Amino acid sequence: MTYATVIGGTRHVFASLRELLAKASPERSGDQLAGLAAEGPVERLAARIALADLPLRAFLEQDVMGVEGDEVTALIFARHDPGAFAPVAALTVGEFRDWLLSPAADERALAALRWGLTPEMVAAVSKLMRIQDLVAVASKVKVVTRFRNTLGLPGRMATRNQPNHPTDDSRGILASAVDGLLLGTGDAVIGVNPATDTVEDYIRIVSLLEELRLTLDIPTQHCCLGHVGVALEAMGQGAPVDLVFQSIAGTQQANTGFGLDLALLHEAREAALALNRAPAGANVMYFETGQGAALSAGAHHGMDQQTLEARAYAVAREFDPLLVNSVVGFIGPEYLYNGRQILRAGLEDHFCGKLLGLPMGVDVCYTNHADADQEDMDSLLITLVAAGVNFVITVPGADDIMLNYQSLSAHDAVFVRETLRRPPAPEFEDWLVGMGVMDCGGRTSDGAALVERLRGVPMLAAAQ
Amino acid sequence: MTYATVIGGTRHVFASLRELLAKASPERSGDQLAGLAAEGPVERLAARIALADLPLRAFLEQDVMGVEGDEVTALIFARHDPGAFAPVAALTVGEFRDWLLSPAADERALAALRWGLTPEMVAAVSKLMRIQDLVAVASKVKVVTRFRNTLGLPGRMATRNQPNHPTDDSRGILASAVDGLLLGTGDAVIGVNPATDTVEDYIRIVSLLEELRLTLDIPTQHCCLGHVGVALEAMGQGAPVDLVFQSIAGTQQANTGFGLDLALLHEAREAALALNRAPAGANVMYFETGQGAALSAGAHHGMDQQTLEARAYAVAREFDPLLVNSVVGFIGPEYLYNGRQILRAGLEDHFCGKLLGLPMGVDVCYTNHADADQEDMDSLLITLVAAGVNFVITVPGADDIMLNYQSLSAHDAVFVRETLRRPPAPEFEDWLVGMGVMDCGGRTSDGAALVERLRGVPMLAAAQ
Amino acid sequence: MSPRALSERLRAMTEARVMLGRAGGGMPTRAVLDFALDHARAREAVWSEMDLPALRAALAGYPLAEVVSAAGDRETHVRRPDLGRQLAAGTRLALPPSDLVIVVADGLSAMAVDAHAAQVVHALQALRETAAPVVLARQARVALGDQIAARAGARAVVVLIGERPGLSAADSLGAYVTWAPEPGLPDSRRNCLSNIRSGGLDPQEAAHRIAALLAQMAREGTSGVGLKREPPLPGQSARALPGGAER
Amino acid sequence: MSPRALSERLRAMTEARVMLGRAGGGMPTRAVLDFALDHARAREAVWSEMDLPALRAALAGYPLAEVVSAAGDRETHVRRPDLGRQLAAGTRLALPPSDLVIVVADGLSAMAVDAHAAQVVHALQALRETAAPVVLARQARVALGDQIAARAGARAVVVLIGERPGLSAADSLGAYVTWAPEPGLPDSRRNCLSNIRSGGLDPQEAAHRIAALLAQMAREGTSGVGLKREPPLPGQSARALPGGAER
Ligand code: B12
Ligand code: B12
Repeated sequence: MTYATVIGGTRHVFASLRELLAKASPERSGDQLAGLAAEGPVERLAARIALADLPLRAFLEQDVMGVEGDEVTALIFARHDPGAFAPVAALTVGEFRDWLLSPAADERALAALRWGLTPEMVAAVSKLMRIQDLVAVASKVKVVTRFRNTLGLPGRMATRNQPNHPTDDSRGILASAVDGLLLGTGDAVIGVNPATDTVEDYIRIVSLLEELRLTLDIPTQHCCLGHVGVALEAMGQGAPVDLVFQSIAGTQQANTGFGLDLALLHEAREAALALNRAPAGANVMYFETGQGAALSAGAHHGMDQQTLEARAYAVAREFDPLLVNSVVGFIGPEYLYNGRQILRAGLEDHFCGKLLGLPMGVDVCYTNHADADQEDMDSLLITLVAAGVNFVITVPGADDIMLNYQSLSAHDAVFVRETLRRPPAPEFEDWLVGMGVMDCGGRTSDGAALVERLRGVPMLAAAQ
Repeated sequence: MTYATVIGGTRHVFASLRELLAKASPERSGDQLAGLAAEGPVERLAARIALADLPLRAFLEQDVMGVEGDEVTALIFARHDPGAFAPVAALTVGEFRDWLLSPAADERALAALRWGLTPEMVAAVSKLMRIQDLVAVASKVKVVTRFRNTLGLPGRMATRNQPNHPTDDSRGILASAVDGLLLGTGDAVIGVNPATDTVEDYIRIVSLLEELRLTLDIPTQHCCLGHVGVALEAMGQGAPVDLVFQSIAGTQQANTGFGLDLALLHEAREAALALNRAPAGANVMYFETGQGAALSAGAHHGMDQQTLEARAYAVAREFDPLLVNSVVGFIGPEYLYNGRQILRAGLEDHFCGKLLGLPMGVDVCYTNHADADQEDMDSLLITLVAAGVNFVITVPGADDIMLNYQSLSAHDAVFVRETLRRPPAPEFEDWLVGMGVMDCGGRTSDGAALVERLRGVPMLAAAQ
Repeated sequence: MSPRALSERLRAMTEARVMLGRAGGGMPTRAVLDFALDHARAREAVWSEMDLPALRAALAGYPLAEVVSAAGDRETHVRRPDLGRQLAAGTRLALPPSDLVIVVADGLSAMAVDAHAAQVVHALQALRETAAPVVLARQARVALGDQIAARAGARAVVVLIGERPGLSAADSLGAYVTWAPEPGLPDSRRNCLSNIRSGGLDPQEAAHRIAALLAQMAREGTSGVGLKREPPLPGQSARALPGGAER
Repeated sequence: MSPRALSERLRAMTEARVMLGRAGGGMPTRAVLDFALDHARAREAVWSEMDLPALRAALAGYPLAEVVSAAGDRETHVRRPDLGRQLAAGTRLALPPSDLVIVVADGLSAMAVDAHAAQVVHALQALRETAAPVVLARQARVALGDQIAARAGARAVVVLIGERPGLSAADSLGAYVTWAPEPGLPDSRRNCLSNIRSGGLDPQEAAHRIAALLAQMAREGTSGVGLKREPPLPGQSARALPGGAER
């Protein structure tokens, strides 16, 4: 089936839904790299006009990707709930945008719609939305998850404390984690990306974080972001694993490249639940995604990177995660060229994830080969907070000395608390107040009680 | 006196304070056009490092512009209050930034500091600030002004309803004004830029707006943005003038180009106050400014456009205005090249104006020859709201059909009310609720009562 | 008045984008797409180049020359108005002696020039006894006319230039008229007629007003803010600066 | 523990930017300026070009060739990794026959190559009986090594490439080792040693590990995820994919 729009006498034809989605995407280096992008503003607009007139149900009648036997596609179709879809079943994509912005689409209606939507529908409508629309609609969606604290409550924002170290040195990790705690970050998770990849290191890292948590009595969870396979082995050996992490992508082939399939993720989730470390019904998975991951692995099957990203969310929601975040600016300028592209993509990812029912966070970040800087991150952070982002990532001084990129600093989280007035998770907030890190007015303080408690951390005490 | 920094073995020298300020400015097409910009990121950084170490009082010891007899410079020095300056007198520019971000710089301290600061100090410190800092500090400043309603109260945002028409047609102006009212805009002012320049047209326009205000009983003020000289003549003829408008710039020569001097502005203010149209102590002036105005008139005297902009604020605050706004993206890409430059400049302007004690608004806008679009305006609007902007400008559908540029639409104001939760001025809010334009929850409604009341407007009724 | 009747009424009263409706707090999809299309067109207008063969053909009846400013290309032109006011180095210009030179300049919208310039030139020439030479100028700003006229030794210059394109009208032509032009003149020494386009000032009418302005300038020996305000031209005050509308 | 003592202790424990202090809710001016300077440097590293004369001189003792990728220039290289993996059209490459080719590639930091590549090459050649040819490759990605090695008919390729620069270390070199290289290989067929720099993996030590990897590859006849995990090299697991750390 083809799609067409006539603009100023020129007929623009799109050979497939896949092509239509790609050409309706905002200018983006990754889609250009893949040879999928619109030729210019007019062709892009033609695609958007055609897309606006497309019935939403077209995405149920056709498999957009069109790859036989892809398990992600199969999952999407299997999980689609026609009853939930009913309220919007008669709409075109353009009308769906209008509906999303209308008061009819309130918190309750959007929650009820989740399993009626496919990732392709959500990606499609996002392409018709301005930054403002992405903010307005996402801010109406509430996704609350729980482990040792409650994440995603309206008017709050959590942070991942990311104490990475180039050689996974225990003392180095500890120092960065404490730096973040003193500035009040870590309610989403204290999570380390390991540089090394052994089970021993994995166990050492989670044990270290567990000890820190217990010593300081922090109402939060921790995570070593090793491969799910390593996590399984570690759990088998009795390691104190709070959350199982995995990077995921939107096609089976890309996931194979990551060394995983859905069955493996199910297995890991069962194993984590069986540890009984969290209250019943808690969420135990943590996923990361990012536009460009599938293309980077040559597994994009001619789809634009944003639609693929939304498909990754369909994978994520199958596992009831505590946390999901896009690492938006991490991979590099070949996928998102500059601050402007990163900003837009970050808000799209957040919007798509939220509509699909995920507890979305964003790694507000960029690399040194991208045309971006702290100013762009400030804008992205402020707009994401307006959109109601569940959490962001912070590293000491915004500089990740292991992964060679810049994320937010814990200082940025202070700005969010004090200027934008978004406190952290309530349990963690109480703890921060108790530790003197925050005063009752939400203002950051010297953390006197925490400094005192840190005596109890052997690696720090040892030094005296 | 010269200033220098050594970076990586290279010594960067700046011949004057003027040069230091220019080279410390963020990359900006206007400063490049003027031949004042830093050569690249490293020279820019060298200038910032030198600037950070500069004592604030250097700006009292030297006349940065160095033009003999400039009345704006004379005003700046005459109005400087050493007592107000005392709390920061010992600081360098870098330390001043730290102090501004600290809790010591609270609403009260910042209000007390106003007349202790010169525009050059404020411009200087802004060059060391990130977007986030500009937001954090500006949001701590409260500047409340009054005419028929109360503007600038914390947590609120007002709008100028700008119903321009290419031939100043009364019906055209009215239609656009009503469109804006139905979407809830106009508490800052209902203000028309006239295309024509006669006293007769001026009087016709203000009379038209006055009639609209009285018929609908709107708790707001109106304005025809003609030249101050025309306003004086019109007032002389008994025209119902609420606010006297004028475009102003930061050097005497540029103001001469605008056909004005300080004496003329004083005269106009006295005349407006004498009309006794507002409660005692009300603010009766409205000023517009914009980076590039002085350079465009060849009257920049080798200063960077942002410092000149701050100097225009020193002119403005002399007259206790109700409203001041930068028209940030209006003039064109030769001064602010793209969305990124416009965003940064808009936040700088707001920050500088607020610190100097002005009721700052921003015309969130761009032209079609600039590399910018609605997405950039969304980001600027959201960050400005976070910064606590007093008001923004709206035109029907974001398209000013007279001035050939895009400002915000009244829809954007609805977004600000509903998603960012910033209601308008309280008196106007009550009126909107009474007119059915807004419900008690702040949600926009059909304005049934207003539609009914519009029967009373002759030009509309005539049509039936 | 029903809301619908009101809506129609307001729409009939202006070309502004009134009564677009709304999708909750946002603009309806249709309005967003229309806006985006108009924006794409307006941007195209900025970056478009004059249709020289067509203009040459249309203006073949008059002494004709062509120049380019020192800006050279579009990107430079947009960023460097200073260069757009100077002739490219080495420009040679051979024009027959004349009291008036008409400059047709792309400015910020070559589209506007393509659409209306020839019509204004014809109408203006028709009001004259001898044909004035016409110069097609690319990457040109208003003040380039001063340089051209000075080289040609003309007593007056009319610059017909593409105004920056608006979202709703990308083909609006401006006319800037200067008496005794010479390089370095401030804009306060000129007079301006703007919005020459369909739906704006009619090209014929514009030509008449330009001719009237030229006649007045010849009488008073100056132009711009110095020009007497009496008698105001119908619908257009001759008093331009200062005291004009703002922006 | 006093806050000050804690601060010093934490700073001594890592090179990360811990305990910067704060200005209210923001970073102190000093930290902001330091960060900006490091960012400017890291960006320079990306856009820097290899110091060819110096590298030629340093590597003069080995058979030496130079190539450029199809990316041609830096801007293209950054945006088009696909082109950075292909040799420029018409590339001629004459190398003496050898089991191994060493490719010194700028990648995303020519600075890293200038700083450490020659040292690694010398150390690696010292561990061999015959000198392996060295190819200096500009605008190059890791996979360009496959094409080079295939042309040279080599059994293995070591690509020493500038890693994307971090804020704190812009001179970090990566070594990617591939057995039986041929165009089109996935990354899972390689092994990687990263962070070769002062403060990271020592160049001498890196050369030893590369040599050990090559020996193991020769024994097993493969590389990448297929390589046996036993015995893990000290401090660096040979098991790379899947099951590695994330990102
Ligand atoms: C941009 C603009 C400006 C800019 C010009 C600087 C710049 N960087 O471009 C700024 C904001 C500084 C400006 C100021 C004024 N402008 Co003006 N401006 C415009 C606008 C929106 C576009 C002009 C354009 O596209 N020019 C074409 C480009 C390619 O040529 P250019 O060489 O780059 O531009 C030059 C001229 O535009 C000239 N210019 C700009 N405005 C005016 C006004 C007059 C009377 C004259 C003689 C020249 C002039 O200045 C530019 C730099 O030399 C027009 C609206 C329109 N539809 O045209 C109004 C317009 C031309 N301006 C107008 C007015 C009244 C003014 C002011 C007198 C306002 C005031 N009271 O202070 C001042 C003074 C102008 C001066 N330079 O001396 C009126 C003219 C009415 C008339 N028929 O006389 C217009 C039509 C707007 C309106 N109200 O409808 N303006
Ligand atoms: C960018 C990056 C990636 C990107 C690569 C895509 C891209 N567009 O560049 C992404 C996010 C996809 C990625 C994925 C992985 N990466 Co990686 N990655 C990096 C990083 C940060 C920079 C690499 C670089 O600058 N290359 C130089 C440029 C110029 O060359 P290039 O040709 O453009 O890049 C190619 C290689 O970098 C290669 N690559 C990237 N990662 C890895 C990992 C291995 C083991 C191999 C063989 C190749 C490889 O993929 C790129 C495209 O072909 C390094 C950290 C560092 N300090 O180097 C880690 C790093 C190289 N990655 C690492 C790992 C473990 C992985 C994964 C195996 C994680 C996982 N479990 O899924 C995957 C799989 C990689 C694959 N392609 O098959 C480890 C390697 C540890 C080791 N010594 O074996 C490093 C050192 C990070 C760390 N944890 O410290 N990675």
